[in-house]
Amino acid sequence: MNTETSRKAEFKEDPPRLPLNQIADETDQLLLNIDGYEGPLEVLLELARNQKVDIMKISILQLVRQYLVFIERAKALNLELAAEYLVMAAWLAYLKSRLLLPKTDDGIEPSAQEMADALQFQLKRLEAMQKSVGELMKRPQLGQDIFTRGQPEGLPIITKTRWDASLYDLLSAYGDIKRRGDEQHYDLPEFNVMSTEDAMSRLKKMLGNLPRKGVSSVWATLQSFMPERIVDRIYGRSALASTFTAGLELVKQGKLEIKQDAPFRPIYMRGLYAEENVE
Amino acid sequence: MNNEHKRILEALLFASAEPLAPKDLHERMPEGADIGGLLKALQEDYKGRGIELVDMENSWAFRTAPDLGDALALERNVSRKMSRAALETMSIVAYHQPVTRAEIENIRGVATHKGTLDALIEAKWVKPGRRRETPGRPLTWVTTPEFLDQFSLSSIMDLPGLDDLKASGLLDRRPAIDALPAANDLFSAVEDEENDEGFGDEADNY
Amino acid sequence: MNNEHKRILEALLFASAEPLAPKDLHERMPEGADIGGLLKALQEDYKGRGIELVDMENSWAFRTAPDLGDALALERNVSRKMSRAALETMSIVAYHQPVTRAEIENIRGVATHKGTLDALIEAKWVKPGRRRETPGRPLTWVTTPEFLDQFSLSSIMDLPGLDDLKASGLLDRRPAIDALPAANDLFSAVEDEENDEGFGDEADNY
Repeated sequence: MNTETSRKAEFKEDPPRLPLNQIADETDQLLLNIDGYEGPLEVLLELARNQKVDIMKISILQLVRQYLVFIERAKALNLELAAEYLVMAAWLAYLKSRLLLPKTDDGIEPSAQEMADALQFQLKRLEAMQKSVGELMKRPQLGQDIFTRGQPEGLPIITKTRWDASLYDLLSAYGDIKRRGDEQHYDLPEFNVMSTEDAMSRLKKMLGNLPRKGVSSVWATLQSFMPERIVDRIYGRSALASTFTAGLELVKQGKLEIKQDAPFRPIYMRGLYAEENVE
Repeated sequence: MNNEHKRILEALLFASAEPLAPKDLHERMPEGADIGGLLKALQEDYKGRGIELVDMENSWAFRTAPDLGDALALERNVSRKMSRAALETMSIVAYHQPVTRAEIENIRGVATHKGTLDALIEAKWVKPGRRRETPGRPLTWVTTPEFLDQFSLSSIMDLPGLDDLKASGLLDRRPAIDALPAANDLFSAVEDEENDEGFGDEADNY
Repeated sequence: MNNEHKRILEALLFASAEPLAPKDLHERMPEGADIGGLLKALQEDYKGRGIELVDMENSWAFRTAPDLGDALALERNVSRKMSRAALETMSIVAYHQPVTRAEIENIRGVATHKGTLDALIEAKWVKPGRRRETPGRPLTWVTTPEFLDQFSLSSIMDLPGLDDLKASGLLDRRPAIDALPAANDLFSAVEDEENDEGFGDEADNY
């Protein structure tokens, strides 16, 4: 680590001690605000800051002592600290003992110096990140100093639908209708009736054959348009109804006139012809 | 012209959530700013650009230039499946055209949801044909060139099996008995499908 | 320089509610438009005006000029009250990205409270990056374009003090001491850092 040489030099001497009452004050202050700290590392950082020197120049040994005092004080006050504070205390106590012992190098464990360096680096790194938060918050911020457009129109998307349907789909759909029709097939009773369509064509044909008088034909009774010699009563009634209905439709089309002198009197009809067809 | 004032006005109009009336601007701009002059200058600055400063009943706002509307839109092709009901309805129109809605329902044997025909119209596969000259003058539906395109047909007569289907009587679209609910088309008798001209023309031949 | 293309680009950036990434611009700009050149030209056009065209790692948007902040009588967003823990975590993600949760915990020396990352994700300031190809394949976290937008940074390379931090070796993500609660999973995360693109790569030289 780049600060290693300076570190080594520092641990050779016993660091200058802070007055005890100052340590006690700081400790109580820390404990008072313990909820404001994010764990033991931050408490250590706060203690380090209190040494009022660059973290790279602080005395680790003194820092460890201060932390252990802090833990003792918490115990004395019956304050419950989270487990991580105690884990840190144990580790620091170990570090302290290693730092005070003559240097041994078994090649397996990290040296006391390396551990102290690591702690120092950790504190420095955390401090750097806390400073960076401050730097970031100092920048112009969106919604505070910098603004986006207030009324963005938005970017339109026009969706073009491409239908996924083949001729096969179309034919099979038609086949389905057919099959469904077959399944649901039932025999309707056959009625011998004159449909309105039939009545219409009969009526039109017959009107065309009526003698003409100017733009109209002569009057003829509804009855006279009925087929002759009807035996089937249903057919007869349907023929009457259908012929009358067809007549009304032709009236609507302006091709026929209907009159009845009084209720239940005979109904008369006559054809009307368009101007150009008059001979 | 105070350039700093112009910058502030520009930023204000840009960031405001609503168009700003001169009264609002007076409240928000530094004391003594020549708001009328600044607005004119800004409007001039943006002339011919992609953004314009517009005056909407004396409230001011930036808007994208109206002539760019189309250029800003993104076209996206989406592939969608036609519903079964729509395909059935489509096939009926194809084989039976011109065909009324009542006839379609009669052939399908189920009431046709309004949206079904709408979907086909929207897809531009069917369009309204003439009104049938029968009571109620119902609208008929016919296929479009887009329909032929979609199914790669060069003519409606190319629909496979049309002759066979005709021979089998399946294409008889008259209801079996006029008592069916959808059979309000009493006069739907047309002998000549190809040029469904109604009664009028035939009558003239008599 | 095609002026019509520039107008369209200007209007696109202006109309969009969000910064536009190159993909969005390519989708919407006419074929063959020199988007890079047009963006530069537009940025130049707006230099010194009340509105600026800002580049956030290649996502582009118009924003009011930062120096006008105090002069703009606009409603301030009631700032989302981020906890100190959240801000610290945000900062660590920003400077150490891509960074795993274990590494964040190691840097902070505490386990991460559940809500901390959540708040940052909700604010859209951080998002998951790639998994690290180390045992356990831990997820990494990175900052978003919204983070850059929030703090008016054009890239994470613009983070304040980044160069100094790099030079002093403080962007080493590796655990320094192993006395911390989160230290159990620390050592699994650091074996293979070679493929990382973060700032901390120099750390491998130690």
